[in-house]
Amino acid sequence: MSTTSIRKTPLLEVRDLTVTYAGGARAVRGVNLEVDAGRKLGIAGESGCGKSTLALALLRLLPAGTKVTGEILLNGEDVLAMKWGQVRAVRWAGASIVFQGAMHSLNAVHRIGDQIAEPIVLHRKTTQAAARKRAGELLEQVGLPAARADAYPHELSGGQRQRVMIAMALACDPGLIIADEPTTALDVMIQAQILRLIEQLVSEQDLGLIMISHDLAVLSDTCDRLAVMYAGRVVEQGPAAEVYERAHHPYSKALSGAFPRIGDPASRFAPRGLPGDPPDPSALPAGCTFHPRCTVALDSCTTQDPELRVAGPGREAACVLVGPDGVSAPQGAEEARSTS
Amino acid sequence: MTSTTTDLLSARDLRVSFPGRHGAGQARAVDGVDLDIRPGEIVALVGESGCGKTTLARSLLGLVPPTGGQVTFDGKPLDYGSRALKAYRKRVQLVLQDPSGSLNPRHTVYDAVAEGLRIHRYGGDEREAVTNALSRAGLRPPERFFLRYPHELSGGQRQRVVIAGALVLEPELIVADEPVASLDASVRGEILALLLRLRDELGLSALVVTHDLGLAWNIADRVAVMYLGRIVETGDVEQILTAPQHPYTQALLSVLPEAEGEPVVLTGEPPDPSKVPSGCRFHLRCQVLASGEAERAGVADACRTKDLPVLAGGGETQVACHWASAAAVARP
Amino acid sequence: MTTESMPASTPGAEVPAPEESGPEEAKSAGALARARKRRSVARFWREYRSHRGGLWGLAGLILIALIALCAPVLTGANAQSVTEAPGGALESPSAEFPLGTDQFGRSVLALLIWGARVSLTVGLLAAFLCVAIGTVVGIVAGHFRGWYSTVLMRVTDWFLVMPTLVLAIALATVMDRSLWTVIIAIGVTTWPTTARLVRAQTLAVESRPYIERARALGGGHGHIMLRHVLPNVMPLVLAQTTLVISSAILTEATLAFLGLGDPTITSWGGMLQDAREAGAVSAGDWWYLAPPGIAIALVALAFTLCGRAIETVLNPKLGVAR
Amino acid sequence: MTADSTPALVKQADAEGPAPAGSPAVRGPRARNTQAYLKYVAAKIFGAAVSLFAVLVTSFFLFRLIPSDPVKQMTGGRPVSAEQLDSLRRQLGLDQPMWQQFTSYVGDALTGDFGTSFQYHAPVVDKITEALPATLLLTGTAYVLYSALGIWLGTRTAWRNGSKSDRFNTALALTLYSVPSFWLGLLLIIVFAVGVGPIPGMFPTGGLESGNESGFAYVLDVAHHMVLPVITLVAVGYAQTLLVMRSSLLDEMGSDYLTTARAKGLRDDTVRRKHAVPNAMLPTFTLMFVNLGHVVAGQILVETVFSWPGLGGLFYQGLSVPDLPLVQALFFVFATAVILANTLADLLYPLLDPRVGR
Amino acid sequence: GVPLGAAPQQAQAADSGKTLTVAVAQSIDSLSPFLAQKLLSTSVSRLMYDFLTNYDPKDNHAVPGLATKWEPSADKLTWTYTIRSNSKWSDGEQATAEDAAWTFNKMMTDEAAAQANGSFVTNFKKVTAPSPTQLVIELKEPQATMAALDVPIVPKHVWEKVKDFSKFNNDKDFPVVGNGPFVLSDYKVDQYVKLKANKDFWRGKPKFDELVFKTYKDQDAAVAALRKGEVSFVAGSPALTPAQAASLKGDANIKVNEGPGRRFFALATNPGAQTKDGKKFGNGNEALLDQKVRQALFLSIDRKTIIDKVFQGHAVEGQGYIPPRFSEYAWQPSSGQSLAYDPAKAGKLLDQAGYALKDGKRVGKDGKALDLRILCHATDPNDKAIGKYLKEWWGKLGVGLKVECLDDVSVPWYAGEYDLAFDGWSVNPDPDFVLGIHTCAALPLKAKASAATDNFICDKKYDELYKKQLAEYDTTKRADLVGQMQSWLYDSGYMSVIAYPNAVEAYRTDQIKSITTMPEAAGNIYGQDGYWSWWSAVPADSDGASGDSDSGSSSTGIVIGIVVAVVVLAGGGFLLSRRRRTTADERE
Ligand SMILES: Nc1ncnc2c1ncn2[C@@H]1O[C@H](COP(=O)(O)OP(=O)(O)OP(=O)(O)O)[C@@H](O)[C@H]1O
Ligand SMILES: Nc1ncnc2c1ncn2[C@@H]1O[C@H](COP(=O)(O)OP(=O)(O)OP(=O)(O)O)[C@@H](O)[C@H]1O
Ligand SMILES: [Mg+2]
Ligand SMILES: [Mg+2]
Repeated sequence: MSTTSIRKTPLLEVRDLTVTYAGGARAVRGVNLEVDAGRKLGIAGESGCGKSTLALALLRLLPAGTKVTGEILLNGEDVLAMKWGQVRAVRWAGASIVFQGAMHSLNAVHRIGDQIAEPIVLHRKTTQAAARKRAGELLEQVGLPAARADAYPHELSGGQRQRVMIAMALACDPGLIIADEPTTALDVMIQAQILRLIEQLVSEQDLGLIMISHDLAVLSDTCDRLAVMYAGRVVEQGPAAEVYERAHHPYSKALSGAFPRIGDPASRFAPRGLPGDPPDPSALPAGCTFHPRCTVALDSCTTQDPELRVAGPGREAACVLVGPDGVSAPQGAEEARSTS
Repeated sequence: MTSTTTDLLSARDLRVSFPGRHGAGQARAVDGVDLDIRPGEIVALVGESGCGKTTLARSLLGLVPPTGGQVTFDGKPLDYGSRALKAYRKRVQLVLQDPSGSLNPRHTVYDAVAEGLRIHRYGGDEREAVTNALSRAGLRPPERFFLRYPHELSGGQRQRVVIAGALVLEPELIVADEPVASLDASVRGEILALLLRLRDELGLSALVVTHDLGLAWNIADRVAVMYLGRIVETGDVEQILTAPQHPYTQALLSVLPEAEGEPVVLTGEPPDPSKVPSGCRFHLRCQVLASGEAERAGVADACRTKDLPVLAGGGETQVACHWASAAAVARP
Repeated sequence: MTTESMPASTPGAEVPAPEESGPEEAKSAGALARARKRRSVARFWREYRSHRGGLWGLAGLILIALIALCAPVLTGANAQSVTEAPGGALESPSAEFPLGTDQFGRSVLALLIWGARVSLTVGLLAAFLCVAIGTVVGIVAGHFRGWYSTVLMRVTDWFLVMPTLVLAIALATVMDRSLWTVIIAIGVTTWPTTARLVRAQTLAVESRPYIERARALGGGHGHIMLRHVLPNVMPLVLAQTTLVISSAILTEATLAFLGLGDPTITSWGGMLQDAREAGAVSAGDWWYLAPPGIAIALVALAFTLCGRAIETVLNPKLGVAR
Repeated sequence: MTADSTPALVKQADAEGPAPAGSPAVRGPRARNTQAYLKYVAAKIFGAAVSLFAVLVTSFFLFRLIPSDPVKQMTGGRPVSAEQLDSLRRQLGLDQPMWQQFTSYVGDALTGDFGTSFQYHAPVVDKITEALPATLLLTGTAYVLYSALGIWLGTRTAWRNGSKSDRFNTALALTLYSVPSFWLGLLLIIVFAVGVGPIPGMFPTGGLESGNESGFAYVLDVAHHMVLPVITLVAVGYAQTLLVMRSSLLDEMGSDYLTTARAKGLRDDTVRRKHAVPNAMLPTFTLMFVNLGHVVAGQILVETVFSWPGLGGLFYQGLSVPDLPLVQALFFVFATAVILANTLADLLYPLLDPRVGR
Repeated sequence: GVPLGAAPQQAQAADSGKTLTVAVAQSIDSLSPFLAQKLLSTSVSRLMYDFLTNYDPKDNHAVPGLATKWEPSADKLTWTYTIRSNSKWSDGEQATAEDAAWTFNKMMTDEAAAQANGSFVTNFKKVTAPSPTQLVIELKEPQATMAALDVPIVPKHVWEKVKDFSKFNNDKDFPVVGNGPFVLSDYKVDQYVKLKANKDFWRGKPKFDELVFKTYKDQDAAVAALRKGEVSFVAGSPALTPAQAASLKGDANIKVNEGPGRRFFALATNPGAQTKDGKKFGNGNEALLDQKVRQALFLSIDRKTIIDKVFQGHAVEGQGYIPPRFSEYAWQPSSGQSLAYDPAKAGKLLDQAGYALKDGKRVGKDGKALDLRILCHATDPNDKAIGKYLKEWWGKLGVGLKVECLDDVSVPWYAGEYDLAFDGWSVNPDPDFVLGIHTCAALPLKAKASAATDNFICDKKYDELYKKQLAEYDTTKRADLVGQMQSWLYDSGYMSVIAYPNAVEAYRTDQIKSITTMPEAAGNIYGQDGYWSWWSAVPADSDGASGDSDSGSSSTGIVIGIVVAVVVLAGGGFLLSRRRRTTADERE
């Protein structure tokens, strides 16, 4: 893989991806994403907005009966159009996943060394011994002694297990790593360790990274770009820090406001949140899916579902109140109507 | 401290240890804690995973018998007889981390809220009490929720139900063990706001257990930082979170995403309560000691060998650290 | 681990929209709760209905139960009389005796119908006994820590290591021949399985935070066992009951076949034993030999199907495709 | 993790891993930590020894409860005088007070002497060792076959949950499971041993051998005699394994680690074989060990129907007298087998599933 | 079933000669004649060892066995037996009076050796063998049964070495030394007993070379084995069922043999359990102490229906105590005496006895309804079946009946805790034992202790008769006395013999050409008093036999097995390969 080719085609390009579960839940609705090698994309959003679904769809790991449309171009090839044999070849070697909840993502009855070695043997066609040796190296790379390869998952702490997952994800030198909430349920200190590790590995190996989290603060700290999802849609996208600091979409705003900044007197004794309940993906509200919870919703929002629109340099947001200059449109309802 | 009468709940040198597993020594989960909570005060207890926060909270409620020390409520030492405990638990309520788990999937919201009333054989109008508690917890109109099952509610709603269940008995103190850890960031704020409002409206005291320093900043008056079974730093939230003195607190704050400066990532796993190191219990991971700064301050030896006293439970800012004490002495 | 969610949320199924409002609000809490119960039963039924096996099982059971209840009407009260037997010995099927006659000249069909009563009674009562003991022991052993729990579990283990049939045979031999003996022998030998299951489930339930919450609310042992553990083990117990019924029916047949049943009563196992004693096997009198066996198998199958369907409905995890 | 003797289809919940996080039940056992394992072994073995002793005591008293007079039963129908009965009773030791009988029974049993059979006049141990091979041969063979068949079909049906073959196999297994074994045995005898219509009677009607073969012909002869009883046992028995395997595999089906395995690019059958099945095996193993324990108890019914000279028949025979030393010892042996199988299972679990054990 | 055409069994066993295989239901308890109690075991003893006397197959009178002659002394207390000199043990030694004397002495002195046959020697004072051909038995009291000593005589030189008779089962060293018509050659527990013909048997060599008793615990399996030719003979246990007999009758090569049985099937009432010294115990219903009540009950039993329905004709209506098979002693009630089926009369008798009919129930003077219990053997289908009839008949009479079936009825029985019981004994050619069980001497010493008594009957007149018959060495006179005793029993109403079940058994005529029954005219084959049947059985011409040989069937089975295995493997392989292909195409 030459560097020039990477420049031309992005590592991963998702076009108009839609996922409908067998039950009729439209978990992902027309998502477009792009990740270049060496770049880090963060996907944020509340629980149930379709983040994991999106991640699984990338490697066609969704359960049978799920309808997936659109295009997923991994190194220019459409994963959705591949034969199963090709898909299997792409899995882990092309892109690997660090799953949410490492406890359950590791097989409890196999030693972690074997679990790391497994994809190496499969994709690199090495001997078992060589694969095990490599597994040991990978463990060291994520800061675990190689001797721990003999351990079973339950013998490790949560942070260690997550490291094992990361080591495993690196096993076949994939171009892209998808980390689905790699630090949820971890302690602050461990979380910091893991994030630092991921960052370091990604920058060392020039990998593409998609990091999924509901913690906007963490994502803005770690990633280059940030996509905020709501009800299966990307509602705002842009450079990470900007989106976090100055969100345009009311949802992103509420989300970023929910993270208190210590030392900021404004948030002292003033926790902020987002009233209302997340929508049910199998019965989405008409119009803008966020309008029932939106404090600045207009009448038109109940009927009209806005597309992503340019909202400043490198930024997009899906809200009628967002203007192309990147500034939020005026808050007043009359004015908003007049502009639209 | 000076006047114990003003304290609603206080712990003195509280110790809880569990029998060690696999031949390991005793796990000293709580290893000498003094903590006072005054009426109407919200105290945050923060610390890393496994440092004994939950155990402390549970022992305050008499759910685990302490192996040492004493819990005093309203001036009287806690009686562990089953009747006295029952009476105690009418006045002190527990809210757990996981609202989905805290609700019996087979009980309706009404049943869940009324449970406390039924246990304590509430004499008044049960329905009215439940209605009140629900609407106070922000579930309005309450009747709409009466017969829902937990799985029909969102996470935030569930936590509100749990809180309503605690409120219905009109307690004086709520012990909340990571009340928002399992909730989405967006919902989190709502629940915290609710706690604040209850404090304002009802004068409720609360002990909030968390590993999220932002939460403490959001709602607490006072914070206690716990490490390996001990409180290592305690005091006013503004003071502790903006000017931490204990290296451990400093490290915790430094790894927050929005923190300025280089994060101090402590290496290694959470410490093991069955192997409490001698000297300062933090010294093995202490960045100050590691960087040689403690050496320069001339306390390195003390850090390694000299035990630190148990911090008093009162309101003043205190820190259990040889280096910080030395610095404080040097500074004035 | 089973059954955490009685009112199972069904992805895809119609949202359990709590449309209670308006008139319902006016009703008393009790009425509301009843309405709610009714609705969850309805939901249970809706899901149960989607299990074809369970429906077949249920239909079969209802049919058999009806037949058993109506035995006197269907066959006349004298169907079991030997002195008034209408036919000759071991007649093959005819219009008058659709399943032929036994060695006394009684209609096999009529006996089969009467036998259903005994088999169902034994199955139900033995299962009830088994499940009642098992549930109590299981919950108590799971709830309490300390020596009594240990002792209880030791006793349970002790019963468990007894080969069930051997113990049942021994018990049936020890006691005198009656239906109760059979019921007790089955009940007493099969409860430990239930106890173990219930205990495991109790332990799982007890580790849930809501138990901690109930304790923090001041709930005592009784409150926790009755209000929290019991409702949560009930689905498991229900499923287990149906399964125990089917194995109790088989065990009853087995004991009767070994000549340990109550010979003065017509049961299916007893009929098989009678058929064998009468030499029906050698004589090739299939109409005498086959129906009781098929009846036993069908009832056992019906209960098993129902039990599995209930189990699946109550434990949605079992039902989901990957 | 102990036995479960009734054919409960509900899978043994306690074979599952420990309770969810946060509870005191969570433990991070180091099964490979030899010392901890040895401790675990010692505890299990001690537990087994206690159970064994309890069984020994029970075996004595249980059968004394039988309202029956062994001496009278033994001589039933023959001309015997009262003196003769007394003399017999004296010789059998039945005239001693109960506690004396009990202490000598326990004392002897601890030295491996279970006394002399009343009706066979031979040491009970000899009688049991005579009949044991036949039982082991029959039920052991059936055990291996139905376990293998059950696991195989259970895996298949669960993996293709809801498919036609799943529905068919499950329905068939459940149907056979509901059939009384003795009845099925009788039918098989009628159809395949006696012969019906065009079906010739191609298998022997019962017994273990024809009695006039030797060498390889003997082996074939025995195998020939085993066909029908083994088919009966397998048909009735495999459903249980199938259902347990099926439901525990279904439980595993949605698990994240399977998604991980698939994400690694493993083939579907590799995922099943290497990842899903080993995780789902534990409940099945429990059942298999329970069944293993019951192999020794034989199958009283099938042994009766097929005139198989095994322990089950011996027990049933002994019970009718009651031949106290014989039934006591047999009961003890049956229960011991279960205890041993369970203990073995307990000792193996930590090796099979690293999560188990303490 | 259509037996697969295959080589006949005999041909296959050509080198070892003709084999007669008998399907039996029992297992062997012991092969030591000192321990063996079960019918099969004693039958085998009969074949292995000669007894002093034997019974004539025609009419059961005593005929020479090991003894050629036997004579009592004038005082009736000394019997002298002349032992034949042409009987040899199978190891070549001569069988002598010394062997017999040793056998009896052993039983008299060693408790362990008296387990099985001790009752025969209780009245012996001394047994000696003055010469190899002379055996002298001195008695304590006269005993008429001296020509019916059913005791196997064992070779002293072999048995002398046995240390503990209570544990020696005689089943380790084959062939076992004996002098009967057959020599025990092999034994496998619960499977078979094999005997070889004794070429030197004094009465002549049996026609079959080998005799095998094969265990079939299930009678239907045995019948199936007969059908297939796996066995030549099926002994019912106790009889083939009517249905089995009927179905076997249709088979061309099978003969169903039916002969009068040696059992009687009776009802006994509890006459008030008591000890030898007259202490009453138990809880038998007082009403049954009234002869009228007892007779009323018996009058309302329709024996004919029982014979027709329960036994389906395979039994003879019961009358006297001794079955008609033993013609010497059998007795019949006179027409005036007979209690034939007469429910009307029964009702009248009950009325007379003070049990009036009220709402369909007989109520006594004390106002209590007449409800009775009957003890039934759970293992005996006839008990259970007849119980059903009794319940209904007596129900019509107004008497309630509860049928209590137990595996072992002896405990309540000996405790006297029953009202009625199903009773039945197998009768020997010499009736002494079955008569003795109704004497006062047979009553228990202590309450509830087991004893020889059948059902606590104790009557002076009967006892006198019993003593007389035992001392009466003249057969006809003795028979008369025995008849009187039976008459008394009949009138007492303590017992009612309902039926004499026939022995129903079957054999393959293509394997057994002829076989002696006992009684010779229409008798039974299995369990005879003697070795006549097996000794006399003549093999059918081997060509004519069409039995399905074992080797034939096993090779058929093997072929079929291989075919099945191949099909299964091929099918499995096909499925497997198909599955692989399909999974490859499916999502993963
Ligand atoms: N297998 C499935 N069948 C049907 N619906 C599903 C399935 N898996 C997920 N969903 C639904 O799809 C929606 C998106 O789920 P997804 O797991 O992608 O959310 P998420 O953003 O990852 O949430 P979280 O932060 O909780 O992990 C949810 O509403 C969920 O209920
Ligand atoms: N029942 C128990 N038996 C033995 N050890 C226990 C028990 N409960 C807790 N511990 C141990 O005590 C220590 C403190 O546990 P605790 O649950 O109080 O920590 P925590 O601060 O609440 O951690 P987290 O943030 O993960 O909830 C841990 O090391 C834990 O392993
Ligand atoms: Mg997710
Ligand atoms: Mg905690």
